[in-house]
Parts: sequence; structure tokens; C-alpha cells
Amino acid sequence: MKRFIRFAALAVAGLGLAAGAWAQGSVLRVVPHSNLSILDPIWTTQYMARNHGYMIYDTLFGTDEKGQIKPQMVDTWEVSPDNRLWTFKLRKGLEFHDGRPVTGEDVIASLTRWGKRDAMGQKLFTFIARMDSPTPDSFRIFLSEACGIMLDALGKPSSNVPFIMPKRVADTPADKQIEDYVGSGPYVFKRDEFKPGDKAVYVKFAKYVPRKEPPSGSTGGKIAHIERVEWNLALRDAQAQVNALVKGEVDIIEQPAFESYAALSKDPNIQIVNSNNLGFQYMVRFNHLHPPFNNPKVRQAAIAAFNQEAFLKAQVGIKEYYKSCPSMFVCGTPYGSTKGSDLIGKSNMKKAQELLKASGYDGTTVVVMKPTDLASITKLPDVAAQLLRQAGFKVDLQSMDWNTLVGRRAKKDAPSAGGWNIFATAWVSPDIWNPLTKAAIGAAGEKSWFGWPTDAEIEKLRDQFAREVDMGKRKGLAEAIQARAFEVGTHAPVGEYFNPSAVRKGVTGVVFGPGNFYWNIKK
Amino acid sequence: MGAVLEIRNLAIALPRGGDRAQAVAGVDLTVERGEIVCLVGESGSGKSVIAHAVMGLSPKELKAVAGEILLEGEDILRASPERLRELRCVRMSMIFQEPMTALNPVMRCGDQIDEVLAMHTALGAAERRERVRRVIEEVHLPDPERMMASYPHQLSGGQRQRIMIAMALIMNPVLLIADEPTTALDVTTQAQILKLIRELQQNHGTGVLFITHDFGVVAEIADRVAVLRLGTLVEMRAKADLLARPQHEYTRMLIGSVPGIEPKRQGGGETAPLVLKAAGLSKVYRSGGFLSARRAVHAAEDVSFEIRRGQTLGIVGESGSGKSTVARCIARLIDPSAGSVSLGSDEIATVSARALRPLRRRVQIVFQDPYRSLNPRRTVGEAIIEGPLNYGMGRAQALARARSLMETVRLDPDALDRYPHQFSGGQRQRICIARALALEPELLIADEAVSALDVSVQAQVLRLFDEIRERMNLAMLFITHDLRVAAQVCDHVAVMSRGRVVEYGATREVFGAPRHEYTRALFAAAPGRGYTFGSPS
Amino acid sequence: MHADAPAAPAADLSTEAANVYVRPTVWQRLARHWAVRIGGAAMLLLTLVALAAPVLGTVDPTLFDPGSRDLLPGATGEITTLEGESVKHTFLMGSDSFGRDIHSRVLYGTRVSLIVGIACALLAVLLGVVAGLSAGYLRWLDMPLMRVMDGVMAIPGILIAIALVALWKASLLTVIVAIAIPEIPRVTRLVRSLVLSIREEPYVEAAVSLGTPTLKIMFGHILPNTVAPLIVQGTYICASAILTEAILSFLGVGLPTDMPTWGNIMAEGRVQFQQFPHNVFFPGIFLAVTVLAVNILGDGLRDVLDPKMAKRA
Amino acid sequence: MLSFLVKRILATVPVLLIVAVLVFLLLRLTPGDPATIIAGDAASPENVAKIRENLGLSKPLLVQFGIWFGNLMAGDLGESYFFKMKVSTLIGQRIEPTLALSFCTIVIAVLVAVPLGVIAAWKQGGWLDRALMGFSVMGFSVPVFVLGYLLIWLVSLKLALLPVQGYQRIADGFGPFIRHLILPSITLSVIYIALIARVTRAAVQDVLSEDYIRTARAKGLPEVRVLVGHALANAAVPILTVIGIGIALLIGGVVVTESVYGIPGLGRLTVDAVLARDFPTIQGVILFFSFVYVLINLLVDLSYLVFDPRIRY
Repeated sequence: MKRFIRFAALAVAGLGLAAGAWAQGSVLRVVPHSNLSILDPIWTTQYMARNHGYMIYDTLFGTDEKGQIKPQMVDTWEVSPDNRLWTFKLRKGLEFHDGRPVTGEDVIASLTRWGKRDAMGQKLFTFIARMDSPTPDSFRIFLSEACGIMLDALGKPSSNVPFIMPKRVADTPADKQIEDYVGSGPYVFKRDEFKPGDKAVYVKFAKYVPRKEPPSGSTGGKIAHIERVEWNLALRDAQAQVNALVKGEVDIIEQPAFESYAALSKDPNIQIVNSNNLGFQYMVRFNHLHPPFNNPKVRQAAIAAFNQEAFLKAQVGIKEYYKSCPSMFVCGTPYGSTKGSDLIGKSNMKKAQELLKASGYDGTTVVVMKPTDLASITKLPDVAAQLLRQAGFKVDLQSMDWNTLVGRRAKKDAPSAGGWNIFATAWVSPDIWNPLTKAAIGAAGEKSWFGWPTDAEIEKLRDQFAREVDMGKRKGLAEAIQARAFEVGTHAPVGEYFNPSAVRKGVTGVVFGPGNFYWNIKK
Repeated sequence: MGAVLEIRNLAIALPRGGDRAQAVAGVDLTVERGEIVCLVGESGSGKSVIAHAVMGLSPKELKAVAGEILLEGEDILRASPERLRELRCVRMSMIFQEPMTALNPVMRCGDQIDEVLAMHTALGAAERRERVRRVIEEVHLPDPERMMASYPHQLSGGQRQRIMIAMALIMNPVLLIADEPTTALDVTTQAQILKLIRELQQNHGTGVLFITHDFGVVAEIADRVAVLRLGTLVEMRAKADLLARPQHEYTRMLIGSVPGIEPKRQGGGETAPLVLKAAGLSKVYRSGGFLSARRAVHAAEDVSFEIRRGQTLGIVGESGSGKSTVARCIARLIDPSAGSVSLGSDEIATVSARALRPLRRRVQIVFQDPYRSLNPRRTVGEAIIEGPLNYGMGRAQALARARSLMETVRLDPDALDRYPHQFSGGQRQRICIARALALEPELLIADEAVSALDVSVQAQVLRLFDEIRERMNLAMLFITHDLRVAAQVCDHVAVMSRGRVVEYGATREVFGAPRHEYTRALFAAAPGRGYTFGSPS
Repeated sequence: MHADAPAAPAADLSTEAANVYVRPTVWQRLARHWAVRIGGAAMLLLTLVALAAPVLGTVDPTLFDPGSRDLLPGATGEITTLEGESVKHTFLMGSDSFGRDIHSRVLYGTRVSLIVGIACALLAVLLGVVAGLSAGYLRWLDMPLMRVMDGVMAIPGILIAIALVALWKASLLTVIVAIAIPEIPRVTRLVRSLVLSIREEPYVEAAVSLGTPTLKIMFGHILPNTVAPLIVQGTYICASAILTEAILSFLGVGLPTDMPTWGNIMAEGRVQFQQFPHNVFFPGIFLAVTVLAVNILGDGLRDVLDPKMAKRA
Repeated sequence: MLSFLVKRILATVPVLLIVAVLVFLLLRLTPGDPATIIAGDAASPENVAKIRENLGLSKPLLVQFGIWFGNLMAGDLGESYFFKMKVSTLIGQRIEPTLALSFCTIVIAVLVAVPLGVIAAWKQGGWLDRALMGFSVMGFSVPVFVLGYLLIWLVSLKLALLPVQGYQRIADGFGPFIRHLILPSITLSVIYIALIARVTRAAVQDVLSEDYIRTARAKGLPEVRVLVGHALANAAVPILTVIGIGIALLIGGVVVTESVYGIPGLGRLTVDAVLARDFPTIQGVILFFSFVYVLINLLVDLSYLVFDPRIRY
């Protein structure tokens, strides 16, 4: 008996070693930026679901690292002269994980579902008369009216991304989550190994046919060099993440805490890779329904008080990783402009105090919501609160977790009755880089994004923007929208930042783009 | 052949903050082979300290500072711990007061005895088992196999003490130290154990150092007697000599304080008004139910008696006889299950709590344990005036009464604002009596009220009870296990056994000619019957 | 030291009076016990620090200046006042990643920790006493109340606290209540068992036969004798409450993060623990020392006030 | 004996029932509408109303409880709002790490604490006793997460002896499994050691003053045999009791330790669920922990039968 036990122990230990050795070579261990709980990237805008989508689904078009839309599943496409009929032909050899080919019917079903959830999709579908699939490898979109956003929408790189799912999956009602995770992307989701809060596992899809072009953003050849990608969902403690990377227990931290970079960049075995080179933008949002921010003058006073440097220094703290940018769209992208942005661009406490005095602010307490569990934005509300106090506001800073905040920001009640006045959030650049994708600039009152600004002029200009095909005119419209938005004070952009990944040296080929992509990586 | 044990000029220090510098000082003592030496003293006299020193079991704080303890010529005080361990149980053994707690509760009795053999002999398991069986037979325990397999809690007190004795004597030591080995036992059991010790000691020629506070036991068992007072030996002589002609005044006082077994009071007074009449009093405790069989314990069954003004009724019995249950039923601290108790013309056994309140003042009780009978957080003054205040007396008047009561119980009236812990046990018992008297009760119940006191103090408190009864013309119910005490104070006695009154009558008659078998056994077992104490010469 | 002057004639020979050990008063014994001294002195010091926080070189603990973030202990930097003016300030314990003064936050944090600890202890003891007395004296209530207490005890305390704080809006009051609730059953059990055992004491029976009404017995005889064990229990609750508050903050469900509490300072600083250990070190030291002091005080009080000791005269 | 067994087992039923009621009330009577949380970002009011209807949240509380309890009896803890799967499945997925961690901790704690406690009791008042008790009080005073960070920093980063985080399934090899467990277990066991050592010391000290210890010494037994064979055997019941009660403390520690070491166990699940306002999961986890706690204490009670022959009622 004793001998048997010893033998068993040896055997087990041996197995363990073997497993360890195997695991070292072909497994990429990733610490994603958040937990993965929802597996339907159309149903939710969560970036984790989007990243999950990029693992297992493919897209018709993509956006490269310069912001250019490039075909992905689409091989060729034609536009009728009146810009109202779009014909797309799919690449050869596209196949779902269950072995069936990708057809035009799948595409139409997927786009239809996406068009019901995504803001830009909804906009696009206001132009779409109908779609059909004349042959299995092609599909057509008939527009009722010409529009300038077709490729921008189909190549949309961030939430919600129009991922292509099998028709049977895409037929799921838009308000219900899908339960079948078959896609045609470079990785297959190991459903049996998925444990939310523990790990998610993806294995290489052998039959995936990558494009010939080199990978760039969400475009190009998505070649999976790694057999198996493991997302470690349990490792949430920032310090533990750093330790694990330093010790080589994981390979990539998607978004380390800003405080961790100092330690990470000192380690010779770790490289900092700024794959999301377009960065993010911070925003402070006012609730336009309730006092004091139902008064545009008060909103302007607040914007004037918001010193971007203060936000960025407190929240990000590392000079190379942040920059002030007064544009409501993203500085350095086509619509990035400083027009009408003096209020925030030359913020000034004295001026804010004067503006507030002049506004007739009556001392109403401002409820600022602070998410305690989202490290990348948790400090913004504190800064906002202090700056507002200095400007002369009375502030009540309320801590809560992000999920509560998300629930509460949807409430239109008065702040005293469970509503709110201010919250802060961050956007990945492609989500906000034009007046259509940027939800916070919508001003259709209670129909628009949380905060519910109302301004007919902005809405009119956005509509024109959607229809305009000429790039030069679109830029002009975007500037006009921005200037008007600052006047109205829809929200305050409070700076841009990067949150580069920390990667073990030896891991190469990280693809740049707005999401976190795990193809092309070698280890 | 020299003495088995010779203690020379022993002095043991007390830790600082004690009531004296040395626990024992200048003690000389010898125990010869085959001899029983009784070491007598009141609590705190240092007798147990000596016993433990001989076994080398003294706590660290109690260090011998002078003298020597010679066991067959070998000085225990200078022996190494290893040597001491070799000597224990082999050359010297000890048995203790509480057989209840002196045995390991989670170990079978057989194993506990076996441990001694395993430690000190090289015998095999089977041989050891046989030796254990034999020694259990030798201490006259029935069914040795069952005894060996039993846990201590499954045995009676007497059986446990026999196991202890078996354990102590299995290696046939030359010296046995018995530290109050019968104090916790009932009188009948005590007699059997004393007999057993005597028998074994004679069979084996063991020298015994027997520690006790009870002169009755001394009279039963001692060959020689040593009297200890506050750590010094005042007198050491042969038993007969010492009991008949005590030399030292302390010894005289002690012997004089032992209550005599001859009834002192005449009884009579049958014409005085009836104060209390109990008829058919019963108390049944029920337990169990759901799942386990219901059990009913008849703590008291069909108890009837009466007490007249100026008289004392004693209820005598061994532990578990139900005597305290009766007392508590009469004080209505517990509700009787059946029967009636009438106080004058009022029925108190069945009245509601509300109706009972005015009646309560007429019956007061004094408990056994003087240390727990007074609330440690209240001054004695507050304790005494609590009753009068409850019944509407003004504070000033109540305090005045308290002062006079303090004098009645012979305490300093100025001590009213002190706390109980500043008083000795006897003094506290006086305070309890004062508290009871403050309500001017018709009936005073004394529930083993002198049992916890040293003999000299006991005598004083007994005198006090007598005085009070006379002065206030009280009726008294005196609960005691001690026949001598009963003989001193009771006009009538009721002897209880297993919840029933087996004999009831005038003290003189019951003591003179006990009729019931149990009563006779009780009297036969009373230690030191042959000696007359209680008459200070 | 004898209490009775006119003693009985034979009493001079009696050895009994010599056995009266004159016990020092509770206060004397407390003052003599090393643990009470050390624990008490530390607590006193911390209380003084808490009270005098504004004059110990501190600034408003919520003020910050991102320009002064991550300063090492002793560094000088700027801090912006609520009026928007910058003033020079020496950061004795460094600054955190907002540029808040850790020295100020730690000292003001003392207030919060002491308030949480003491308030939890008071609340738990108060409610526990009410429940325990009721259960111990009202027979009909005993069974249902104690079953509920068993139920509460069966739920690990920290889970109750986490759940409650997370579900209510976290504030000083809710945190105190949430931490105190799981402690109540323990106090209740203690009080109940004390009541049941004290009720059997002869002096209580004596009071019954003296005609003392039930309520008076309860408050006059029973309750005062539960005070000592309750004080001891209270100190332990206080210590564990201070610790629990820190744990709640660590888990992100504690007091509002701008409130200066040790838990919050550590939670904020833990991300850069290896780089700037002072963020965790200073509040950690204060926390450990405080809890240690309270625990030591509790041990000392137990030694002195322990009912077993008290019974010996 | 049998009746003791049956009685003790039956006695846990009402406790569990009360726990169920308490947990239900705890989460249902708190503000916040789960439906809006489930509906997620930008849900329409109709959608929310539909979800509310599906969850039965508009029914009377008693009916809600009835439904919930009925499901509970059928082993259905509901579906997680956040993780979108059966809570029972979720718990099943997370149980192994927590079980392994707890077991490892208890083993370490008992192996270290009991001998320490016995030695401290034996050498009562000596320097060893003081040192051990000092350590014990310290153990109570240092927050688990601070300890965890210090150990990681020292053992894993400076000495590079053990992995810093994570959990390896035992199925993937015993070596990695145990290597990943050592550090978290030590971290977690410190407070548990403090507790058990304290109680062991007190219990053994009590026993050492018993008469039968004197008897054992009077028999000439060597100290080791007196301590182990007599003192420890008699102190077993209080020690076992505290091991059982300490499970509550352990569970609290698990929540923190799993966060510090990134272990995907039930403690981590608790924190995630709380942060996500995931009511069914919170309920499920609390119920599960309470159930385990009650069960372990039941086992502890039953083990008295082995250790104390006096228990026969």
C-alpha cells in the first residue's frame, strides 16, 4: 500500500511537471482589464465582451491603426453611382467553428441584430431600406437615401462591433443574450473551461483563413501563432498582477494600474506596449434634467473650473501617458479640433468663480458619483469634487461600485430622490471620434445618453453630418457641433490618456488597435 | 528501623501579599511504619501545604525555605524531579479530598490505575491487567471488570475514592498521604472509606499521614494527632491523650467547639402557636421528552411536619436526600409539585406570585455558602436594608434597624458601608442572618448555614442562632447533614432519605432510640461517637 | 483590618479572621496591571491624537494637489486650499497618489477608527444586553430569540457586514451598524448565560425571598454583575470592529473613499505598495498598534475583572 | 448516544431555516432594484418591468419568500444576475480552491497552534508564554492583507521561493497545487493560529489546575504524559469548539486572502458578487458559507462524543 502511494505521488508529480512544460510553450496567459461575464458583444457595450468578440468572431470591415477602414471578411464591394446600392462579396473559405460556411444570410441576420442595439447601427438602419443575399457569398444593402457612414459603421472597431455570427445565433432577439458562441474568428471559445471570475480559454481555430495583408488594428491577417489563450479573470488585485507578471506567471497585463508602471518599466523582463495608440478620453458628464446643471451657465462655470491637468495628474500621473486635449473628439484624428473650446482649454478658477456667481447658482448640493472599483476612472470624481468646491459649489461625493453607478446614472429622478448630478467616465477613442459615434454629444433630450441634454441645433447638425459624403464638409460640421456643444455644455472632456499593456519580453507581435487583439502574437 | 516520614523544622514561604510570611514554620513531624498520624487544623492552617510538600507537588510559589522532609531517610526537598517521579506511587502515595475531580474524567478507571504500573514497572499488558484487577478487588469494589471499563462519572463518590485508593496503594508504598479523603463524602460512605484505609494500612504496614479538620474522624482513625494553627504545630500527642487532655488552649478551644452528639434541647413547647405546617409536600423534576424517555425525579415526596413558635426543627439527611428541596419549597424559591404549606393561616405553596409577596417577609432563609450569599457589588448595609425598603420602610429607619441588627449578630455597626469581600466567612454568615432578621420573619430557614464554616466559627454561629431564636421567639427550620449540629440546636428532627421523611420526632427520642433502619445506619456511621466533645474543660 | 470589633470571646483564638484577604479595589488592581497600563496609555494617547488632530501640523485631510502626488515622507510640496490658493506644506508621512497629506489623513483617521470601534462596541453591547436580559428573564422569549441569534451567528460576520454595507449606502452610520450586527449574538449569549447563572446565585435567591421585585433584581443585582465581562467583551468588539472597517475598505465596500480612514488610506496606497510603502506603512502601523492596544487592554481587563477571579473574595 | 446524535442533527434544522429567512430578508429589504441592474446599460423601462415581473419582484414579500424557499429546497439557488449562470453551478466551479485553502489553513493552524498553546499553558508566566501570547495578540491585530503583501514581497519576490498568485487545480499535479497554496494558507492561518493558541492555552491552563492533573503527577508521570495524555485530552472539547467557531473567522479571511492572491474561489466570488450587486449570488454564497459553518460545528459537536465520555444525553 505504502509503495503504491509513493508510486502514485511520483506519477502525479511527473504529470504535473509534464503539464507545466507543455503549458509554458504554447499558452498565452493574459490578465484582461476586467471580468468577463457577458458573452454577447451585441447585447452589451462592455469592452470585455468586445474583446471576447474579436477572439471568436470576424468582421466585414476593420479599422487599421491609422483609423482607415479596410475590408476584412469582405473581399470586394461596389457602390452604385447614387450611393444607394451597396454590393459586397465575401472572401473565399470563410467558415464557422462548426464547419459551416459563412453566407450572406448570416451577415444580414447579424447586421440586423446589431442595428437594433448599436447607436451607430441604429443610425445606419434609418437609411437602410432592405438587404438581400443574391448568392451565398455576397450580400446587398439598399438605402432609401445616400449616407456617408456605411463603411464607418461596418468597420466600427469598438462597441458595439458588427460581428458576424451564424444566422441561427443572430436570430436571437436583440434584447436577449445569445447562448451559442460559434463564430468564424481566429479562436474557438472553450465553453467547458469558461468560469466567470476565474478564467476564459480560447484555442486556435485551425481552419481560419487569414488575409494576406499584415495585421494592423482590426484589419489584416489574423494569424494565431499561439495554440491556447487563457484569460485570467481571477487576478484582479493590481499589486498581484504586477507580481505575477514580474515572476512570469502571466504574459500580458492588458491595462495595468497607472501606479504600477513605475515598477513594471524598471523590470528588464517586461516591455510596455502601447497597443491602443489612439488612447482614451476622459469625460465629466452633467445631468441636464436637474438643478443646478439644468442651467447652462452653471455648466459653463463647472467646465471652466475643470483643469484637465489636475484630472490627468491625479488619475494617470505619468507624463508620457496623458495629454490635455480640449477637443470633444480626439486630438490628432480627423475631427480633432480646438474650435470653441476656450472654456476648458484655458480653464481658470477665477473665471469659474465669476461665472458661477453670475449664473445665479443657489447653493444646491451637487451629487458626484464615484465608482470605487474601476481603477482607471476612480479618481476623477474626487478631482471634480475638489475643483467644484473651489469654484464655489456645494458637493456631495458619493462612493459606489461601478455597477451601481451604471444603474443609477439611468435614473432620471432628482439627485435627492436617488438620481445624480455628475459622473465621470472614459472612452476609447474610436467610440467618440466623430459626432455620430460619440453618444455624449447627442442632445435629443430624454432619448439621448445619460445626462439627457436637449439642443435642437446639435441634433440638426448631427443629422447633416450623417448625410454628408464630402470629407471636408464633414470636418466643418463636426467643428460646428463641437462649438455648439461647448456653448450648451453637454459635458466636459477632461483629457486624454494611454493605458499601455505590460508584456513579458519574448512576447512579440502585439497588434495595435483600439481593442486588445491576441492574434499575430508569438511567444 | 527509622520513621517512614520525618519532617524536621520545615518552613515554607508564602508569596508576597499573603496573610502571613510563611505558610508553615518550624514544623517537626514523624510518621512511623504502620502508624496513622492525623494532622488537624482549620482552613488556612497550612496542613495541605505540608502534604503537598511531602509529595514534592508544591506549586512554585510555595518554596521550602528551611528544614528537611525525610522519606525513609531521603530528603524529598533536595531530590531531583526525576527522583521524585520515581518515588511517587512507589514509596509514597497520595489521595485527595474530591474523588469527583481527582480522577481524569475522560480516561477509563482501569487505564488510570494501569498507568501507574506502566510507568513504574516493566510488566506486560496482561500482567498489569491482572494486577489492576486484584487491587480493585482488594479495595472491595464489586465487579472489577466493569469498574476497569468505567469512566469516573459512571461511579459513585465512594467508588471513585476506592479507585483512588487502589491507584495509590497498587505499588505498595511505605507512606500514604490522605488529604481530607472523606470530607466530600456522605457520612455512611465516610465510615466505609475510613474502615478501608484502616484495613489496608494494617495489612500492608503503611505509614499514613491523614489530614483532616474533623475531630470525629480523628477520633475514629488516628494513632497520633498533630494540631496545626496558622502554620505552626501547637501540639502533637497520642490520640487518646490529646482528646482527653488537650494541653494547648487552641487545641482545647477546637475540641470544645466540636458539637456534642448528645441532644441538648428538651423539645416540648407543644402548646406554642403553630407557625408552619407542611403536609404532603412533593417536588418532582421532569426531564426528557421528545426522543428520550421521560424521566421523573422525585426530589421530595409526601413530606409533612410542623414547627411551633420558639422551636427548631432539624431536617437531617445525606446529600441528595431532598432536604434542601424541602427548604426551598417552603421559602417558595421553587414551586412545590403537590402538597400544602401553611404559614399561620395562610397557604403559601400554591398562591400566585402577586399574593405571595406580602407573605414572603414572614419566611427568611440563610444559605450555605457565605461567599455567594451576598452581592459582591453592594455594601452590607444595602444588603440588610433591601428587605425593609421593599416593604415600604423609610431609609433612615431601615438603616437604624440595620445598625441594631449588626449589634445583634455581634458585628461593628460602623461596618455597614463595607463590601462583603472585606469580611470573613463567619462574619458574612452573620450578615446574612442580620439580613434575614431585618424583615422580622416568623420562620427562619438555615439551609446548611454552618456547614462551610470552620469548627470554631461554627460553634459561634450556632450559638448566635440559638440566642436569636430565644430572643425573638422565632420558629426555625435547620437543614443539616451533620448529626452533631442537629443535636445542638434542634427540638425536633426529621430524617430524610431519598426524598422521604423516614423518621420524625423529638430530637432526644430520635437520637436516643432511632427506630428506622436508615437512621440507625446514619448514627452508626457518625465518626467519633465514642468521644464526648463540646464541653470545654 | 478586622471588621468586627466586639467579637465573640473565643474569636481571638480562631484562625479565621486571619484568612480575610483584604482585596485592593478594582481601580487599584486595574492601575497595577501591566497590560491595562500599557493598553490604557496607548488608547489615551490615540484619543488625544484624535482630538488634537487639527493642531498637530495637519491640513484638511481631503485636500489634495495632484502636483504633489507620491511625495516621500518629509518632502515639501504644495497643497491647494478650498479657496483655490496654493500653500506650502511639509508632508511628514509623504503624500498619496492624489497628493493628499498622509500625515493629516492618518491623524484624522484615528478619529474615524476610534469612533467606529467604540460605537460598534457600545451598540453591540447595548443591543446584546437588551436581548440577553430579555432572553434570560422572559421564558417565552428565550427560545425564539436565541434561535434567531443562532441563525445570525451561523452567518460569518464579515459576510453580513460586507453585504449590509454594500447594499446600504456606505456611511459612517451604516458601517457601524453593519459591523455591530454580527457581534450582537455573542453579547446576547454572554449576557443570557450570565443572567442564567447569576439568577441561581444565593444572593439573588435571597433577594427573592426578601420580596425584591423582579425588575429590581434584574437591574439591581444581575445587571451590575454582568458589567465586568461586558467591558471585556466590549474591548474585543472594539478591536475587531476597527480591523473589520479596514478590511471593508480594502475590499472596496467600506466608508466613502475620500473619508480619511486607515483602511481607505491603505486601500488607496496598496496599488503602489512596493514602490511607495509609506502609503500602507503609516496607517498600517497605526492600525496594528491601535488594535494591539485595545486587545492588550482587553486582556488586562479580563485578567482583572474576570468573573472567576471576582468570585474569590 | 444515538438520541444525542439525532437531537443534535435535528437542532441544526431550525438554525438553517432561520439563516435562510435572514439571508432572504437581508437582501430583499435593502434599497436598490435588482431589475435595473440586470437590464444593464440603456435598458428601456418596459424591459425593466418585464424583468421585474419574471423575477417575481412585484409579488408580496411572503410569496417571494415562498417561491425562493421552494427553489432553495429543490437545490436551486437562482441565477446570477451578473455571471448569467446558475448560482449553484457558479459555487460548484469555485469551491475547490476555497476548500483546498481552508483545509490547508486548518491543518497548518492546528499543527502550530495546539502545541504552542500547550507549551504556553505549561510555562505559564514564563518568557515563552509571554512571547507566544504576544504573537497571538499581534496575529489578531495585523490586517490580513498587510500580512499577505509582506509575505509576497518577502517570500515570492525577494527570496523567489513560491509563486505570487493564483491557484493550480490538484488534478494538474500535486506539486504546483501545494506550492500555490502555501503562502495564502500561511497568511490566512496567522489569525487562526492566534485564536486557537489562545484558547488552547486557556483550556489547558484550566485543566492543569484540576485535581486529576495533581493525581497524574502524584502517580509519578513525566510532564509530557501529563500534558498530552491528561491535560490535552481534557482540553480537547474547548479546542475543538474554537476550531469550529473559528471557521467564521476563516471565511472572513478567505474573502480577503483570495483577493490578495488572485485565487478564483468562493471568497473572490463573494467580492465580485457584492461589487456587482448580484443578489442571487450573494444570497447563494452566504447561504452556502453558513451551511458549511453549521455543518462543521455539527461535526465538532458530534466529535465531543469521541473526546468526552460524559456526553451521553
